Amino acid sequence: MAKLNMVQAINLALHEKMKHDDDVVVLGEDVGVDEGVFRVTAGLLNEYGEKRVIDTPLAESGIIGTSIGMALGGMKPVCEMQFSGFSYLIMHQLEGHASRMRQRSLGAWNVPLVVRMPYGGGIRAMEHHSESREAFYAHIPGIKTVIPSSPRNARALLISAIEDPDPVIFMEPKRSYRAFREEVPDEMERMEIGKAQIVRKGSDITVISWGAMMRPVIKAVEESEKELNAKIELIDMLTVSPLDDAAIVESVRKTGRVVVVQEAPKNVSISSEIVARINDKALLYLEAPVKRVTNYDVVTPYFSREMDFMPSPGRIKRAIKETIEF
Amino acid sequence: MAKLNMVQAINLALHEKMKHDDDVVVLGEDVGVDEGVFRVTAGLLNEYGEKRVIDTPLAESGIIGTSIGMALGGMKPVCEMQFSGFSYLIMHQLEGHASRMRQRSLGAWNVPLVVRMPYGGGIRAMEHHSESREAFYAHIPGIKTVIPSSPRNARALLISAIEDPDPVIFMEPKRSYRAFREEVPDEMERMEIGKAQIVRKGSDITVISWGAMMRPVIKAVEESEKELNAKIELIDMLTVSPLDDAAIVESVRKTGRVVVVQEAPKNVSISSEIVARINDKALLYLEAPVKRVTNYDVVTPYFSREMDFMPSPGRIKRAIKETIEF
Amino acid sequence: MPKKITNRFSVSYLQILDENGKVDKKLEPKIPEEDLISMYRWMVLAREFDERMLKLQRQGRIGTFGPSIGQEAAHCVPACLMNEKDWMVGAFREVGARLIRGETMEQSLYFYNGYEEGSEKPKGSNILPVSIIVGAQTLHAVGVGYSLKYRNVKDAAVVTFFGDGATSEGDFHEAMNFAGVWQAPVVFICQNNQWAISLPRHKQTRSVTIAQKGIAYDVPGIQVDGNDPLAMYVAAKEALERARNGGGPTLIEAVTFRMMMHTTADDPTKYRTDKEVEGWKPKDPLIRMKKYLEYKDIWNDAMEEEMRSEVRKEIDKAVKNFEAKTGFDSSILFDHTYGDRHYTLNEEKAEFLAEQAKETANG
Amino acid sequence: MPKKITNRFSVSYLQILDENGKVDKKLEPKIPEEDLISMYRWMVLAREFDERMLKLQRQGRIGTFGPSIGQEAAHCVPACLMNEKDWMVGAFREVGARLIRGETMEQSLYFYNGYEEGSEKPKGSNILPVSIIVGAQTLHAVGVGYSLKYRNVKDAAVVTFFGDGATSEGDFHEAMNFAGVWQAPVVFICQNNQWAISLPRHKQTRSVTIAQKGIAYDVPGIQVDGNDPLAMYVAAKEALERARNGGGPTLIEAVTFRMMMHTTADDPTKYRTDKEVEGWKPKDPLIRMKKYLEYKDIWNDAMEEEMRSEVRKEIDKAVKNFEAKTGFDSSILFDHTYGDRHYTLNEEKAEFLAEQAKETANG
Ligand SMILES: Cc1ncc(C[n+]2csc(CCOP(=O)(O)OP(=O)(O)O)c2C)c(N)n1
Ligand SMILES: Cc1ncc(C[n+]2csc(CCOP(=O)(O)OP(=O)(O)O)c2C)c(N)n1
Ligand SMILES: [Mg+2]
Ligand SMILES: [Mg+2]
Repeated sequence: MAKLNMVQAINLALHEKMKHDDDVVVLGEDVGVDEGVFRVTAGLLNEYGEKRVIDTPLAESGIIGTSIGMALGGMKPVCEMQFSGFSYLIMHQLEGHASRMRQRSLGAWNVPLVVRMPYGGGIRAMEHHSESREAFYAHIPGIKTVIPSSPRNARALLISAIEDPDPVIFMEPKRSYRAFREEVPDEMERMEIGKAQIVRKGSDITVISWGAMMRPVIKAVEESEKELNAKIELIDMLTVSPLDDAAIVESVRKTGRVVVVQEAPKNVSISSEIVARINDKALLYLEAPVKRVTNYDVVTPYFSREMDFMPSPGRIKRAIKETIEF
Repeated sequence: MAKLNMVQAINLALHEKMKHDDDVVVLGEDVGVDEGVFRVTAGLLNEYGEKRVIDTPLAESGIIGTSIGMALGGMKPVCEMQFSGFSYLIMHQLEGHASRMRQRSLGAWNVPLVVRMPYGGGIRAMEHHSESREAFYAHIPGIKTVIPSSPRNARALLISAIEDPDPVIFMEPKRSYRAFREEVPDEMERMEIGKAQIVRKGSDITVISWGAMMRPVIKAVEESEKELNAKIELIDMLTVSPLDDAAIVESVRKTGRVVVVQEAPKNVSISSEIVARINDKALLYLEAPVKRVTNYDVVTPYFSREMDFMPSPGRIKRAIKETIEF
Repeated sequence: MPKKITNRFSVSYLQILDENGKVDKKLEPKIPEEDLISMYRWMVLAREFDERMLKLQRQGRIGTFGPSIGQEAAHCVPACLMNEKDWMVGAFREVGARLIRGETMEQSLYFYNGYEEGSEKPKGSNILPVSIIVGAQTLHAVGVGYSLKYRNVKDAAVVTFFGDGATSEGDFHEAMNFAGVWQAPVVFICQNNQWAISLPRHKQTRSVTIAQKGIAYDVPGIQVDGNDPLAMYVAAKEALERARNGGGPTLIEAVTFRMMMHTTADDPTKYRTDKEVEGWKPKDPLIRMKKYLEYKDIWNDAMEEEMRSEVRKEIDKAVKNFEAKTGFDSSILFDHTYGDRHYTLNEEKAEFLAEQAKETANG
Repeated sequence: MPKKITNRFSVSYLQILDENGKVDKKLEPKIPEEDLISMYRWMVLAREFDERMLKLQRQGRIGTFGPSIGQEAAHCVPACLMNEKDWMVGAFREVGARLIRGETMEQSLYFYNGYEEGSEKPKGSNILPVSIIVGAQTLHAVGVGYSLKYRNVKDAAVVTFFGDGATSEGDFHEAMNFAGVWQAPVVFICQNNQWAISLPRHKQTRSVTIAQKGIAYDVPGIQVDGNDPLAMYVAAKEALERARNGGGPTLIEAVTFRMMMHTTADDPTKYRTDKEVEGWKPKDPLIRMKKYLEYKDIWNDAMEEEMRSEVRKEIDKAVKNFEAKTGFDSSILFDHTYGDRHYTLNEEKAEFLAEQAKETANG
């Protein structure tokens, strides 16, 4: 067991899979010599050479399009979008090919690739470096969208993503990259894609979140438990599509009260779908409206204003209190 | 007053705006000599010439990117994506520039453009010609997404869209292009963007839909009224973002029961947001879970299978019955 | 303004068999007789199959379809030169090449009738499904090419087809650039048929040739008479050999013409003249190939007749098989959205089946 | 294989003032003395401002910032040649050009400190905000160019800047192609600074020059010593005149070098050697310009000192103004999401203000 931060943990997963599977290659902008702008791909080029760790030309559609070809050719590309804010350049290849190849060919072809991308705000970065647009990917059938929240689950989920038979969008909360360390087991660990994790058991209210928001959420939950003398159930979605609504529904049936916290703007987002699933499957158990704590439906602000818009522990606590007291 | 089909009505709006405003230009693939693959741009080239009706090279990002430049240069481009299935190629320009220019410059710059695109299935077309992905656009702050359902509202909304100060995605239900005719007033008519229309008043249940689904929905509503002896309120959203939740909430407060019908897959869609807004603003009025009748979360099928997946009048009727009887 | 010229480039044009059937002896390739006849037969099959599909479409027995009539040399000849290890990454206007590489006519018919069964992988052959998003597939070709190199598959290349219109898309640019940098074993074949739906070639791009676009990436480019089977043979062979021998990518501009509508949904009289189309009729690749076979003295009318009737019988049989197949199940789509199944899709499938049952009961 | 060469192309290289300060008399442009001095002053200002921003960044007084040190001739000289009717559509590595075109240093500082106030439009000047999505802005430039032609704005051109890396993006390709087809009055200036973050130029693309990429679109391309202010002057002037006179677009490859890190978040020692950077020091455009002024006998050490101290004072003042401004309001963003307001945004703004109040009350 070593205490790793998320960058190290993701790096570990890449090393582990590359070591044991020659078909795994890493490609993207600055992933080789530079070891990634966040150093997530550190040591890979050195260890596995230029053929397996490819510094590509600056072209996102090129990266995903050739990755699709590699996957069809029997390889397992793990490609990187340098920031999720540049991943909109690959939407046509994702919607049009990666997500469809299996179904359009009734299983004759498949595209097992992983697209890693740091996402989210809070690191005082320039425009386009702080979005949280998982909703785009979640709306595409045939694609899985995974968002880890800690070093340990990031490593385990990435291992599973690389082994997954389908295209997986792997969104890395860059704000959490170096924010904290966690024990990560020595042996290779996997976590099932499409499964949420109950991080904390409780009976008074369910708080649901994922990715970078888990940190402020945990703080808010811990403080709220004390301040409100409440037992809070906390769910970390980990995969936002396909959505583990069973975990949500089971919890809601118990607590009857829900707060969903997300970094993305509210309109047509994962939080919308979570509310809709609760409506579909557990409406009668609700004792209060599901409360959504999200970004606002404005353009992602430049960095000096961004924290004003980001759900804060204070705002989350107020939402918890309001929902418990409803 | 003339009885027009939707193609003619949209064409009329284009003629009207081009006639009165030199800044309005039309560009896209095959919009000129060919008059659009659906003839929506009929007569424009003849009337307004090559400089205002531009057959562009085959490049969607090129079309939207240059349209953004034209808009910044003081023009009002109305550009066309030949099919919405190819509009994913423009996501980075929409998310990254069209939607942001105003806010990033605190109003110093703006991008008044319209992107017209035929969307949706039901016309036995090839792959990528039958998607309904309005959710993508609705999730982008700074962009408005309009979906007319009839000749008259298509014409009036397009006039408003062209006059709008912001980028408007104008999704045309191609299945309804020539499906029926409607009286369209002679004088130029406008409809407010961001406003839903109560198509039919009722008190027992609210049915919400938009675009191509309005036709099967109307059929289902009419038959259900008779069969169930119910008064059904029918809302045509017309704009899916920003969403007119006031119209929804007012209706739900009255009826307590809701069916949402959409052509798109269910996951993270407009229907999710509608359920979430009802949760946010009218949960306590609900007497039954909101019922979503949508496509399934599979890849859009090839055309011989598509109608099996599309919400049918029968399925909508069953949803209405179930929700009334809940 | 005087400046120092530092780099010079050129583009060549290749024609061997002109439209009068005259052969350039210096350039004439040595092709075994049976290969010549086989190439011709495939071109004829492609033509006859296209014509049949047009009929089927008019009768409402299949859906929208984009014929490749007039372009047979441009795609069938390179396909004939491919071997089992090669990959074909096509667009949508080279059914003939698909058949040559192992797809069945039945499959094409399923495809054009809107069934996923038409995009299954033909056994023992590496043909990716039809790719409709213009230009997108060229990137897949480069990725496959990388995988061939990476996995050390010897003597293998990727052939990707696309149109003149496709060269305007960003994906084409990125594919050419990646192929150049990676020296990927990819043969880029542009079927420059002069039109992208209604847009004529000269409005697609200002460059006088498509071939010169290779210069931007240091990818060798050549302009070929795409209706000349011999020129296509020589150019494709050289490009395939270059790719297979580690020499990297090639761009072939096959100058040809779309003799028919863009698709059956299109009305070309809106944007081009009969005269233009008529002008291309004498350049027909089938006529030219037949002339060459006659010139080589290995063909006659009787052989032609026999072959045509054989080909038609094959097509008849395929159409029969196609129409005999019924009972396409829609619910199987739920089984192929993902490689593993998530319970939410299981729930949706159950709902789907229940709804279908009710629909049938009520209908 | 013998084929007929049908098209020939070439690329030229332009250098007038070499790194030793030697002038090619035949090519030397006639530039008024005050213009020369003004150009030099702008380049010095750009350099000094970059250096100050680097300091501010290290002190945490602004955010991430990408210096353009070493590239001043490549972007300042063309900017000096632009007039009020011209548009500048930049990327993110030409602050000097922005200042020349009318942006204030204060604005740049707001921008790099993460305030939208830095992207407002400078009065009377057409500079689009910084564009970070690599390559995307080149398309805007073509659209603006179209609008100039369309609205019959005489004697106006668009200058768009981008890097060597940007030439790999599909958007660059589509922009060049549209510009070619439309003959749009756009000057494409590629600041080829040899690196795209850690990717060296030769891995970005296999073509030996960027200039030759123009051949793909029939857009005249020229490779220029981008550290030579005279060559940049001549090339930019010719291109601007071509654009303004209806002659269409030009691609200028300005060969230069990024002397510093990609941005302050980058560590270039990971991927390139000091030796490479040292090798470019003697080619510095400021040194070269100064040598030229001295050779022209219109410059001396006293003037240099005075100018430097003036420039620094201007920068001091701007930094002071920048730091004096406080009270940036966040809620105004709700007012600029759309040109008109929708009630849902009004509701959100109210919620935002309420939450902010509570946050302050509790904090
Ligand atoms: C990205 C994209 N945009 C638009 C279309 C619609 N479309 C289908 S084929 C076509 C023209 C293609 O022209 P070309 O590449 O020359 O191929 P050809 O049809 O002539 O074989 C267009 C515009 C598409 N399929 N994909
Ligand atoms: C579409 C896109 N992809 C990736 C990035 C991240 N990024 C910012 S600058 C840069 C390198 C740009 O290189 P070049 O075009 O040569 O310009 P330079 O930085 O050298 O001035 C990259 C990869 C981006 N901003 N936009
Ligand atoms: Mg074509
Ligand atoms: Mg560079």
